[in-house]
Amino acid sequence: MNYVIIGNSVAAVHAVMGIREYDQDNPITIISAENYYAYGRPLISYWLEGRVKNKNILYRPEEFYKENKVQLLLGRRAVSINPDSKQVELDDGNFLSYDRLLIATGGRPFIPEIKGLNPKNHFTFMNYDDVRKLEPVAAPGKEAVVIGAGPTGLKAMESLVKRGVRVTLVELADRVWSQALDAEAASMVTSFLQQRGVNLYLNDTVQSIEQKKNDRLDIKLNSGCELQSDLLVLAIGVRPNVELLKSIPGVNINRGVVVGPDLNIGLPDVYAAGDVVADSPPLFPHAAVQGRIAGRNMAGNNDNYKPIPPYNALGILGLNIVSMGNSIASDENYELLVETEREALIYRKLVIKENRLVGGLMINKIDRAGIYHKLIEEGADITSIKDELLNPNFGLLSFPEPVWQRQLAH
Amino acid sequence: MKKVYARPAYCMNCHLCEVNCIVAHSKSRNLLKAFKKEKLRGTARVFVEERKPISIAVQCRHCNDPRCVAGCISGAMVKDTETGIVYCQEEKCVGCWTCVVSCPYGVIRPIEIDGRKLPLKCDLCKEYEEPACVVGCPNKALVFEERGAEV
Amino acid sequence: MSTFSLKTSEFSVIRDENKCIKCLACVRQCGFDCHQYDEENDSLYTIDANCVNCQRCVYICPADALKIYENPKPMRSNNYWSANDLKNIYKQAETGGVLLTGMGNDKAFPGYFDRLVLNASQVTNPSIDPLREPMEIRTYLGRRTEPIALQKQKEKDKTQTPIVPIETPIMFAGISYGAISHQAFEALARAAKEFGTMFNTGEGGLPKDLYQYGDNAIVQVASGRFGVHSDYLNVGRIIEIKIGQGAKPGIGGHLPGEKITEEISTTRMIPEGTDALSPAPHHDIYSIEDLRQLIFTLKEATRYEKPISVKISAVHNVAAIASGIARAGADIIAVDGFRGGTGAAPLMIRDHVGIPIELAIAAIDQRLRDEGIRNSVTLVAAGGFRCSADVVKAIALGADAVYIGTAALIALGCHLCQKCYTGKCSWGIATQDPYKTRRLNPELGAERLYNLLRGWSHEIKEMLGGMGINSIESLKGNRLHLRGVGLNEVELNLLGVKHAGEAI
Amino acid sequence: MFREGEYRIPSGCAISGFINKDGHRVDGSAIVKSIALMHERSNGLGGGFAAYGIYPEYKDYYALHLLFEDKESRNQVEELIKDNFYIEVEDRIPSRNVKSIGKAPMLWRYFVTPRLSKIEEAQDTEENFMTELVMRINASVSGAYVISSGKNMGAFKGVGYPEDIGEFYRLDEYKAYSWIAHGRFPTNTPGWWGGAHPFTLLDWSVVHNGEVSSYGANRRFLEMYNYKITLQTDTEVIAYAIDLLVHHHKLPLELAAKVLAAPFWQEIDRLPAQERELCTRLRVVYGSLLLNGPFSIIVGFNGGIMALNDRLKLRPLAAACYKSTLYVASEEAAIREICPDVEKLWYPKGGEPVIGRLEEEAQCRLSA
Repeated sequence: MNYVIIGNSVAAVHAVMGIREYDQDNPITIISAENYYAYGRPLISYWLEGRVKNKNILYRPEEFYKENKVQLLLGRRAVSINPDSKQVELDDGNFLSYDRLLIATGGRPFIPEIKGLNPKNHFTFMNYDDVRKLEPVAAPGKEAVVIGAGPTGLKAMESLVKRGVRVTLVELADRVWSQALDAEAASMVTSFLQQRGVNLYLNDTVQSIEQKKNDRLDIKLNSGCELQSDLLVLAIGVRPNVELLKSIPGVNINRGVVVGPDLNIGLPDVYAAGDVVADSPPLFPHAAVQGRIAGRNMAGNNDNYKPIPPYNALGILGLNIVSMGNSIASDENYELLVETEREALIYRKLVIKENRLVGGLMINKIDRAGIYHKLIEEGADITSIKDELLNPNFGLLSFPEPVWQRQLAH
Repeated sequence: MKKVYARPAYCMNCHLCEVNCIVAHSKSRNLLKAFKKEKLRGTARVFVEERKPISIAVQCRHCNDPRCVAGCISGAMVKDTETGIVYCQEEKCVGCWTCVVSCPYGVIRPIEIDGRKLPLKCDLCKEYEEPACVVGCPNKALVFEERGAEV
Repeated sequence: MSTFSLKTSEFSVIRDENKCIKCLACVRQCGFDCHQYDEENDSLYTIDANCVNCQRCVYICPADALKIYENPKPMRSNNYWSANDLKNIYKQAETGGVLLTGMGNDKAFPGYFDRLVLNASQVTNPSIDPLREPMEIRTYLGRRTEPIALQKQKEKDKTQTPIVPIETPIMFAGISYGAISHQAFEALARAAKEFGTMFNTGEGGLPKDLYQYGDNAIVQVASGRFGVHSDYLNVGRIIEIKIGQGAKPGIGGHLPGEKITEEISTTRMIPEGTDALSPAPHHDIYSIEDLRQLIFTLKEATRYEKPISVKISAVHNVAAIASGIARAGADIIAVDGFRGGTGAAPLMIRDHVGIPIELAIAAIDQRLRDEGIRNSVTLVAAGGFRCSADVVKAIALGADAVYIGTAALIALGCHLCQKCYTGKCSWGIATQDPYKTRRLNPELGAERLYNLLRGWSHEIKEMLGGMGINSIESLKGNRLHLRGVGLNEVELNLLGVKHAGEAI
Repeated sequence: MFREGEYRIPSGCAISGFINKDGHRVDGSAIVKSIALMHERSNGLGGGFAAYGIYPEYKDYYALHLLFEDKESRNQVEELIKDNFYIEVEDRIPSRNVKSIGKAPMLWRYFVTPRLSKIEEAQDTEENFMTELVMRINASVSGAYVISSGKNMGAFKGVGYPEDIGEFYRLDEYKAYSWIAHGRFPTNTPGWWGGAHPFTLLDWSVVHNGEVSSYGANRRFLEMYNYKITLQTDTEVIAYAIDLLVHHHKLPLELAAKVLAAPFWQEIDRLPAQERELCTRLRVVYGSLLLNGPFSIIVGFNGGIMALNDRLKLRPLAAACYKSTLYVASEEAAIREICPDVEKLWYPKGGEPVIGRLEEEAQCRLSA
C-alpha cells in the first residue's frame, strides 16, 4: 500500500493523521510545491505583523513527518495524473506510483485583468512566500492599497497597519466583508476601521495601475479616484487548483472538483480534500475535517463528510468578528434576533428560518458561539429555546434537560 | 479515556471548581497569589452554568474528533494521541477564536490576559494526577472516570 | 426602608479583604441572604442581622477569609435577665407570636453523662484488645421470650417474637422526610444499610424510592398518620408508634405547607402545599388500653412479624409509663430525653419540659427489673448522644441501644444554628429548597454517617475491652462500671451508681 | 476492712476436680494433693472443697453445713431451722487443729427435711422453699452463713491454704465419687470463712478462677429472679445463673454453658439454620448471663461435674481422662500429680464445656 498526497497544507496534514488512525505502517508521500513544511496558512498575516515567528508558523512540529513515516517532496509539483497506471508525474520527470491518492492542491489567488498590472507591481496574500516578499517593503510610513475587503484583504490590511503602513481598502461590494457582514455590522466595522486611519473605498475597484519613477504606484479606481501607493495587494478571491484533474474522464469539475460523500472524485482510489473541492467553503476547519475523513477512507475506512456550515472567526485590529452560516440574511423570510450595543462595538445577530437557526453574526461578544454553530449544523428546531438564545446566560442549561444531560455525558 | 463528568444532582453552585482550576493553572499555584497578584479571577477553564435550582460545571469534553483542533489555524490546539487530552499550546496560539466558534459545547472561552488573547479550556490538569476541579469539589458533583465507549 | 426593631444582630461576619478573592461562593451558599454582592462596585458586604452562624460560608470560602463572631451582648449584663431573655421579649413584643426554635435543648442544665465515669481493668483481669480479639457489639431489638422453647425449635414457633439485629447499638433517630431533605433522609438510610443498623423514618412516611432500605427501616406511626399504609408498615423491619418527642413532650408537630413539595405530599399522603399538622395526642389513644389496641392492630396488620416500638418522651413518671407500655405488648420502648432534637418546637417547651435521658434510662431499667419484666422489652434511649462514651454510659445504665439524631445531622454538616424551622438550612439538611438540598450528596452523607458509626463503634469496643468485656450485653445495666463524680446522694441512688472513689 | 458480702472482691485462684463416673467413691486425700500442687496460685486467704456422695446414710436429707461466728447467730438459725425442718441429726463438723489456720468459726451440720406444712404455707416447691430459706439465713442472720445445703454432698471451706483446709476438715475421712477444690488468691479481703469457695446453692457448688467483668449485668439480671446476692463474688452469681438456667428454665447443662460462655456471633452466623436460631435466641434472651472476662470454673452437682472456660480462654483449664475418671484442673500438673498415667489429656477450648456424669448404673446404685 502506497499513499500519495498532492499538496501539503492543512488537508494533507489531517489526511496523514486520518490514514495513521487505521494504518500505521504503509508509506505516505507528500508532494509539496512550496518549499516549507506545512504551516498555518492564515498565520501569514500574523507573521507579517511579527507576532508569529518562523518556528511557530509551522502547523505541526518538524518531527511530524518522521513520526508518521511521511516522505516529503518539497518544491516539487505534480504535473499529471494517470489513473490507469496509478501514477503521478512530477515536474522533475519522475513518476510516483500510488495505491491511494489525495488531491489537496488547495487554491490560488484570483488575479483579475487590470490595466498595467504585472507580477512585479502587486502582491498577493496567500502563502508564506507572499508575505516574505511583502515584509521588506512594508515599512512604517509606507502606503498600501489593498484590493478586496474580504477576510484575506482585512487580515492583510491589519498586518500592514500594524507594521505602520497606511492602508487604503478598496472593495467592489457596498460594504466590507460582504459575504459575512450585514449592513449594520459592516457599518460598525467600517467606522471602527476609519477611526483607526484606514481609508475605505466601497463600490469601487481598480481600473488601472501605473508605476511611477519613484517606485510608487498610481492607482486609478473605477469611480475615478486616484490613489498613490507604495504597494498594492490583491485579495479578491481564491480559485481552486484543479488543473491536474481537468482532462481526466470521469472527473467533474465545477470550479472545484466534485466529490462524493466519501470524498472520492470519481476515480478509483483518488480522493480530494480542502479548497480544491467544489461547493465547499474555502475555509480552514472544513479542509481539516475533509482531510481527516479522506485520509481515513484512503486507509480503508468508510466515513462520510457531512457538509459543515461555513464559519469564520476574524480578528481585525482588536475587533473580534464571528460569522456562521447565513449571517447576512435580512429579508422577511428570516426571523432575526439582534442585540446591538454600538458604543461597546457589540453586535449579536441570529438568523432563524422556519424555526431553525441558519446563521449567526457576532462582534466582540462571542462567548459560546460554538453552540450556535452546532445548532445551525444540526438544523434542530429551536422553538423552545428561542427566547433564551441571546440571553446572557445562554448555555447548555437553556436546552431541555435530556439534551444537556446527554451533552454532559459525552 | 478518563474524563470529568458533572453530576448535576449534586452540583451546589459554589463555583469552587472554577477557583481550584484557576489556582491549578496559575504560576504560583497559590490561591491568594493567583487571585491577588496574578489577577487570574475569571480565568477558569471550567465554568458553572446556573439556572436555579440547577447548576452544572461545564468543561471540555475532549471529543474524539475535536472541531477545535480541526479549526485551529495555528496548530496550537491538539489532541494528545496517547492521553486523548485536547489542549492548547499557548505559545503557538494567535488568538483567532476559531476554536471558540468550533466548539459545539461552547466550553472554550475567549479571554484576554495581560493583553494576550488565549482560549481557555480544560486540559484535564494534565500536569496533575487528577483534575483540580474534581479534587476540590466539596460535593463530588464532578468525577474523573472512564465511562467506556462514547455515543 | 427597614422597620424599627429592638432586635440586634447576634453575629458579625468579618471578611478579611486581604484574603477574599471575590469568588462569591459565600453569596451563593448563604441560606439566609447574609452575604451580598454589589456588581456595580464589584464589592461584597454582609447583612449581619441575617446571619445565624450556620458556618456554611466559613466552610465554603476557599480563601479562609470569613470569620463569624458572636456580637458582644448589647445589653447591660444581668445575672438574672439574660441577653436571650431580653431578645426573646423584644421579639415577642414585636410579633406577638410563640417563640420557635429548632434542634435540641441548649440550656445549661447539668448533664449526667458528664458526671459519670467509666471503669477499666487493671491486673486482676485483663483488658481485651479489640484489634486482636472478637469484640461484639451486635444487639438484638425486640421482645425476649423466655425460657427458650426447646422442643419447638423444629417448627416455626409462633409465640416467638421477632427480633432484629443491629451491628452496633447505635441507630438513627426518627427524623421525618419533610423535616429533612430527601438527600439527608437517603444518606441516613444508606448508612444504616451499609453498617447494618436501623434508621427511623420519623413521622413523614417513606418515599417509594427508598423502599430498598426497608430492612433497615423503623417505620413510624405518629399522631398525624402521615404516609401510613399497608405497604409502608410491611416494608419496614420495625414499627414505631410515636407518642412523644424529647424536644416537645406533650405537644404535636407542624410542618409548614411550603415544605410540602410534590414528593413529600405523595409520601405523606396529604395535598401539596398544605400544612402537615400532627395532633398532640393520637386521637385513638387516650389510655394505655388504647395503646395496647394499636400495638396489636399493627401486629395483626403485619402478621406478628415485626417488633412494635413505642416512643415516648422522658417525663416525670416515665418509669411507670414504660412499665405500662411493656405490659401493653410493646417489644421496644424508645425513650427520648429532654435534649432530643426537633425540626421545630416552641422554645419554652423545648427548654423546660421533660427530664434528662440518663435519669430516665436508670429509672425505667430499674423499674422494669423490679417488676421482673426488663427482659421482655428492648429499651432504646435517645436525646442528645454526643459521643460514644455517652452511648456506653447509657448502656451501662440500662439501655439496649440508642438513637442518634442530632449527632447524625452534625455528621452531615449541621452546625446547630437552630433555624431548621425556617426551612432555609444552608447545609441542605433541613430544607426542601431544591437549590439547597442538592448540597447534600447522599453518597458522601452516607459515607460520613458510616464513618461516624464506625468511629463510635470502635471507641465503644475500646472502652468495652478496657473493662475486660468482649460483648456489649455484658455492659447492659452493668452499673458497676460506672461511677458518679460530683453527684449527690439522690442522684447516685436514681442512677444506681456509686460515687467515684467508692470501690464497690 | 470489709468482708465478703460487703465488698466486691475480684480474685485469681486454682481449681481442681474429678469425678469417678463409675460411682467409685474415694477419700479426699487425692483432691487435696492435687490442689496443694498449685500452692502458688493461692495466697492463704481461702481454700475449699465440695464432695458428692459423702453422706449415703443421709442421702434423702438436706445436709446443711453452717458456720456461726457467735452463739447468738447459732441460736437464731437453729430457731429458724427448727421452725421449718425436722432435724434428723445435728453435730459439729469434725475438724483437726491445724497450726497454720487461724481461729475457725463454729462449724455445724444438720441433716434435715422441710416440714410439709411450711412448704404449703409458702406455696412453693420444696426446692424453692429450701433456696428461700438458705438465702434468708445468709441475708438476714448476721454471723451465720450456709456453706452448703444439698443432699448427699457437702462443702468444706475456710481461710487458709487449701491443703491446710483439707487437713482441718479431715477430708481423708470422707468418701465421694466427685470432688472439686479451690485455692484462693483474693486481691483484697480479710479472709472470711464464708467467703471462700466453693459457693453452693442446694446441690450446686461452684469453684472459680477469674474475674467476671459482666458481674453487674449478671447480678442485676439474677436479682430480677429474686436471687439475693449476698457475697458479691463472681462464684455466687455463677451458681445462681446455673440454678436459674438449669433448675428453673430447664435448659440442659450444655445449653446453659452456651449461655455462660456464649459462642461468638461470627460462629453463630455460620451455624446451620436451626442451630443458629437456637443459639441466637439463647444469646438474645440470656445475654445478661453471659460471663464476660476471664474465668475457669468447675461446677459440681448431684451426679456430675462441669468445667468451663470463658470464651476467649483467658484463664487456664486442663482436662484428662483415666479409665472412668474425668479430671479437670487449672494446671495439667495438678492432674498428673494424682493421675500420672492419664489416657487422654486436652485443653478445652474457650466456651467448650467439659461435662462428666455418673454412668446410669452408678446413678441408680448411688440413689438406691
